[in-house]
Amino acid sequence: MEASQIIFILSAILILSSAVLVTTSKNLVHAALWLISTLFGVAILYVLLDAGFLAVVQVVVYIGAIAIMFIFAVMLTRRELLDTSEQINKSWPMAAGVAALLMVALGALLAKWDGLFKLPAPMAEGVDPIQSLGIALTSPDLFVLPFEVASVLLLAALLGAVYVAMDKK
Amino acid sequence: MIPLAWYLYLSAALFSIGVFGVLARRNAIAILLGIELMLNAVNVNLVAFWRYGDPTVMSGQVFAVIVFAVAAAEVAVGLSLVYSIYRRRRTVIADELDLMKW
Amino acid sequence: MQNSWLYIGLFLLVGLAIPILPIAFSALIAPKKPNPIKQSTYECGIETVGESLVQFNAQYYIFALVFLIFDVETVFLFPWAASINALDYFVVVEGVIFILILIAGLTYVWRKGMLEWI
Amino acid sequence: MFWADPINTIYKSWMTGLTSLGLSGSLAQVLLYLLGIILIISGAMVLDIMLVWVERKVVARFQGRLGPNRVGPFGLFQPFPDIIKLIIKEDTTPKGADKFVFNLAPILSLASVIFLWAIIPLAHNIYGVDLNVALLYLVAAGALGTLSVIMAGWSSNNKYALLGAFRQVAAMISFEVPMIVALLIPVIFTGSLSMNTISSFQADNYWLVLVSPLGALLFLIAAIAELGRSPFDLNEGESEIVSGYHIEYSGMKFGLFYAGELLHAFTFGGFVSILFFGGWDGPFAEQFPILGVFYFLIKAMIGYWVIMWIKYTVPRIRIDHMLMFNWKFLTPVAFALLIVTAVVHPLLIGLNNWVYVASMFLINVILGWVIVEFLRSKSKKERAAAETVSVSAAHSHS
Amino acid sequence: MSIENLIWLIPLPPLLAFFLIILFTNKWKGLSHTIGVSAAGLSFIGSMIVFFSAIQVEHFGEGEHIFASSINWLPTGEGFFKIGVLIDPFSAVTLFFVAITIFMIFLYSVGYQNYGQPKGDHDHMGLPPHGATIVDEHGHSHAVLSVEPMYSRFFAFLGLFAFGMYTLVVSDNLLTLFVGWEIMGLCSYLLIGFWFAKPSARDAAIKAFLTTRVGDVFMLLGLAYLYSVTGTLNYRDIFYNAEVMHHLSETITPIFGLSTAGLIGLLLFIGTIGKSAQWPLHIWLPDAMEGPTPVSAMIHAATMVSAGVYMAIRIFPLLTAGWHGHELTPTMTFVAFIGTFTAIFSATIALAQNDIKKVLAYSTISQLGFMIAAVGIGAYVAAAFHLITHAFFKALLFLGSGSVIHGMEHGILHTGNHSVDPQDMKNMGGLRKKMPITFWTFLIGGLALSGFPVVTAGFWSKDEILADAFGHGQWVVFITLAVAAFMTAFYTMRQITMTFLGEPRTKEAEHAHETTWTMTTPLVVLAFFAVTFGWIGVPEHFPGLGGVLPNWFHHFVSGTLLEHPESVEFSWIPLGTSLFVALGGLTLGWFVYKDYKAGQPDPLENPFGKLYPVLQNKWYFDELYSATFYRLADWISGVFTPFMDQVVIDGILHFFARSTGVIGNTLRDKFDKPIINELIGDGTAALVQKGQVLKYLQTGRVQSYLFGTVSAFIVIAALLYYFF
Repeated sequence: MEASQIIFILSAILILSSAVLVTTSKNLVHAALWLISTLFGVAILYVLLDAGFLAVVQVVVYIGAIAIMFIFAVMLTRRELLDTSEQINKSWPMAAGVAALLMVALGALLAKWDGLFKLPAPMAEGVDPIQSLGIALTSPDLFVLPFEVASVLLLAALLGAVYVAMDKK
Repeated sequence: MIPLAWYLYLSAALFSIGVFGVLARRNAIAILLGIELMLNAVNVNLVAFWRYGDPTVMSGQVFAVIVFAVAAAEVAVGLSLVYSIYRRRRTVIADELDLMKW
Repeated sequence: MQNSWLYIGLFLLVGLAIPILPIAFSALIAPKKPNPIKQSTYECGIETVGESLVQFNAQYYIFALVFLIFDVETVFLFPWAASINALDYFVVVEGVIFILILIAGLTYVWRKGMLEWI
Repeated sequence: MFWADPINTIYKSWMTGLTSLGLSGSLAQVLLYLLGIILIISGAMVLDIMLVWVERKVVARFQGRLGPNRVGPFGLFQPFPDIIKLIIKEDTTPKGADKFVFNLAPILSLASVIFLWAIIPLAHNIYGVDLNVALLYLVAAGALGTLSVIMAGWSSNNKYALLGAFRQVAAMISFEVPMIVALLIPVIFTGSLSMNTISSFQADNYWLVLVSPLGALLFLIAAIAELGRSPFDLNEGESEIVSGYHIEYSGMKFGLFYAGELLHAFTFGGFVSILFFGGWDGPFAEQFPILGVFYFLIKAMIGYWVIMWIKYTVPRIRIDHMLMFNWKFLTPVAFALLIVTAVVHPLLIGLNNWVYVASMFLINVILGWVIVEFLRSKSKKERAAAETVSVSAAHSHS
Repeated sequence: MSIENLIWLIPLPPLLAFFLIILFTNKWKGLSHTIGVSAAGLSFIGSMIVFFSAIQVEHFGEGEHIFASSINWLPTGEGFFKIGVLIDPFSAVTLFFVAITIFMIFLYSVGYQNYGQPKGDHDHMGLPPHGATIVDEHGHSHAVLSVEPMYSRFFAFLGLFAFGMYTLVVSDNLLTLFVGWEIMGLCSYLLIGFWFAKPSARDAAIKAFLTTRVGDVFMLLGLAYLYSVTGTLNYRDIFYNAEVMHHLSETITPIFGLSTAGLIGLLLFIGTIGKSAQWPLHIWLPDAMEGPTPVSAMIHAATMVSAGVYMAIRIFPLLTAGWHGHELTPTMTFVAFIGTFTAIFSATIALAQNDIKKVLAYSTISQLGFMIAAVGIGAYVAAAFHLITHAFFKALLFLGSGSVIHGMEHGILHTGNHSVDPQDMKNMGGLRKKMPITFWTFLIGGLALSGFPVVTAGFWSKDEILADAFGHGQWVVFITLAVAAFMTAFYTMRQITMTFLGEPRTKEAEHAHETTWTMTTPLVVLAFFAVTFGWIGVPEHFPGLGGVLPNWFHHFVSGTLLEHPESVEFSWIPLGTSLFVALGGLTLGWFVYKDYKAGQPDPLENPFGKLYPVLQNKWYFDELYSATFYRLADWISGVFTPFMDQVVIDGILHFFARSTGVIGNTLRDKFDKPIINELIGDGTAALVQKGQVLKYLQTGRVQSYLFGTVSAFIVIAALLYYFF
């Protein structure tokens, strides 16, 4: 049992428990806050995976923007959704069953894979990961097309979302 | 050294929890929260495979970044839809949004 | 690399712990004599009227929307900016195109008058 | 020897000492890290306490008063009674408040500022950590600050608090966009997101304020808005929403918000100096890092003083004006500057340093001039339109 | 600039023109057509440079003697999917005629859409211009043609269309070919429905789109299959790679015992059937005449339908895999049958049409049938030859007919009698004096179409097809095509006679007059090629001429593939036949129709008797389809969709809700019996009504659907777990 494993287990506990709370807590703002802690745990995982950039980006994008969006949306749409009202389906046992089955299915499928327990190769020294990511994003025979398409996607999302959210009577 | 399996099983669990959230929640926004969980599970997978595969090939990280963009777009559009539905129908309970039924 | 992140982790823990100290301290020594008036939520002179969690102006939401998109854009722009010096000029053009596309989005929102305060 | 690299020498000696005591290397490392962290944070805290005095003194001077002058020389010890008062004050929690979130908010608010000190390079070899994504870390910490605001506003179950929180959050996230774009500009010049690389780059070559004065200005403005200080302090517009999101807070919790705001302001002054004014750079800073720390604190204090100057000079502006100012002026300008920099910098970088700096400076000046001219003509038109309207109105009256 | 880079650039100008016009210059008609025409001109010049530098190369097409370059495009699991450009002999000649026709059509459109005329009095978007009234200095008001309201948009669409065609021609793999193919499908939809306010145009557009879709789906299947088998879609990687071809032609698929190559070729060929309107998917082409005439010329003669044949010739090695020159493979038999049958079938229909454009439409289908048949019997050079000559004279004929219609519209505006249909040949006659240029060029085109001996291009190409059919001993194909050719000559002469010869049958026809230079110039140019292009393909052993002119075309194009087809030895029988059918058909047509007067019934009605209305109604194919397929579609959507949604998806739900019993009953009662009844034949209504009952199982809630999805995934995972 070494340090990284301990950290992994702690963050895993954080992630899963707060994820459960996300899906079950009656108060939606609490759910959003629990989502934040889940995402923070995921950021820790990224750090363990030597993807520091993604870890910070996770915090910036999810906690800084998406979670705020969620809280705003909850505020916008809370009229009869006071926390007294029921938040879970009547058919939630079915849902739980399906989710559990899904977990089992995924686990079983994974268990059949032989590359399951391989260990990471050491990271290459002396390369700035951010620069190499930038190169990957911008070099023509790698991912420049997704790079540009992403901007178009964001544009479309911006236009669509703003248009839908705001109807000028 | 953490074996790859840990990450995969963790993300599987996270994904299942997200699925549960999507299936069991009544509030549309809460459903979107569940979708966020699922997206994060996917991202963990991507980054884990990047790290345990060939870290010099940045594909995994690029995919993860793209997933960030997709998640942002999904949240933006999804929440806006929820909001406009709310403005018209005065509800965000998914069970009551069944105009598409027969 | 990992070491610096370990440092950050420790820093976060301590940084969260330090502000707790004075609160705990004051919680120990500060007097506690609650009464309903003290605990009523502040209102300009009179009792709180109506539900305090008001529905707020959708305009805030629109700004959050625009911000979200531009925030994600920076995720792409930082690696780009970091690798400008390392690569040839073509990369600059790509990035500029990327930015211009999103500026177009901003212009659209602007022209549609959705940045106006309502 | 020691003065050339104090931290490392201490670190090494203590490391050897601890390991000789039989601790495992990693554990000793963790211990030393903790020691350093506590050192940095407590230093920041002491600084924070001093800042209370500075703030009060400076505002008094701006307003032609004396300010604190009783407790200790020049009222230097004034902060301590303040703190004691805050501590022994009863802090009330309004009924209907969401206890956990309500208590978490002020902690997070101060912590989000303290976090920033992990990445500040006090000198070229005196720093918490040299993170290769430091700039994004800065933004992330800001995100936590935003979160604390909205938590405070939501949890205290109060109209005014909620309104104030929304205004503050809207302002913070809006101004985050130009701030991030301004952050991108040092990245373009130095090709790195690490604070240390950026400041040592400036020490070796030139201060970035010379090659991108507009960037520095943008960053300063965005930072002020991010801090929620006047003219952007509409979170606590007494006239409208009493005291904004920390209306329901009292005692030490309010104190944390207050301390967080002061430290935040000072820290951002520090970041302005690091990103654009060379950070610890100064004569003999390389040889004697302590001097570097001194220079850095001086520059940060100057930055902080500028922020205060603006705060106590400019009146508050309305929320809609503020957001319009951001989305319709600051953000477009920031992106224009980013594009210009990205397009021009690679072309000129080959030239000799002086020519390069001069031309970059010139380009910035030209860009700024164009913007100002554009604004002037635009406002002229608007004024003319308004006048014609008023004139016609007058005619219709007569 | 190297030729390869030039090839990359060829498709671009029309695309740029499209965006420019759509985005910016939409307001200014003149600017728009300047951009459009100059873009087409640029592509034309580029294509010409490529073509002529191609024919300079020795042994062009063999081995490395081609122009090709490619770039990485899609990152796939291993390596990249490359796309690129390729010019081999066949694509070179295709590029040649495509460039000329497209350029000519752009030029023609300027005149056809009445540029320079005043704005219509009551024109509005989506309708053909109705004409305007202008008042001259004497105060007389004249009715004149009015300019098309959506003039700029028209050129934008044409530009996009040209982009699609060029992409298709220069691309070096089947995927980008498919991309261009689909772009053209879209453009044909847009252009057929250009006058979208006419319901007929709308329906025609949708019909064309859907009908071609049917073929495209199969084609996509074929592409996917080919990619999964070979791992590439590049022509040269597949067709020039002996062992790949061998592997493809040896492996046997379960379907009809076809070889893999045969099956893939068949699937792709169905795409051709859709695109070049072969039976049974021919129904969209005649209706597509609703579009403006340049569109008809462009889509249904020069480029789009040619694309189908182009692809058929491209995949020739697949179609003919395992063929050793003797008896045809099943795939080839199918292809040959489709082609031959279409040729004769649509020729018969064309006999009885009175709409000048409809006749040409059916003749197009029939000529395409010739080409397909030629491919089917393994004579791809002949097919390519006929493809090109046909493109020239058919474009010529369409543009000519458009000019005729224009002239008639002049007359209609003059008399003001709008009830007269300007496209009905019954209303024409005697136009040769009014519109001489149109007449002579149209005559040349007609003669070429009917294969007038020796002079015209049509003769040589058609003769080569017949000769090949004869030479390969395909008697059925030979005779059928001969009969079809006879009919072709007949109805061509009928058309010419009814339109131009004799006396004007209406007042409108008297007042028709010649059109502007922008319309006549293309006619002349195309007429030139319609005559001369045949002379580059004269068979060696042709008596007299054979030695004089080398059979350049055969030599050049036969370099396209690995094994060079031998030109069949000369025989008098096919030559005599083609002479006879051409001349006989022409003379007969002239004798039958030379004194056809207004109002009297068509001379064919009596001899044909009951058959005539059948022909006139196109063998009732539209009615047949609407009776079968559309009803079927209704039936399916009415029954199976509710079944899928309500029983399957929610069935799983209720399965989880332990209500399997209910679903079991519903399945047995409400599904099994009705389906069986349905198979027996009756009870559609009963089934629909039962579906009405069933549908209340559908919740319409998104979560229940996700439920179904996840459950399905779990089932699949379980299957994977147990079986792999």
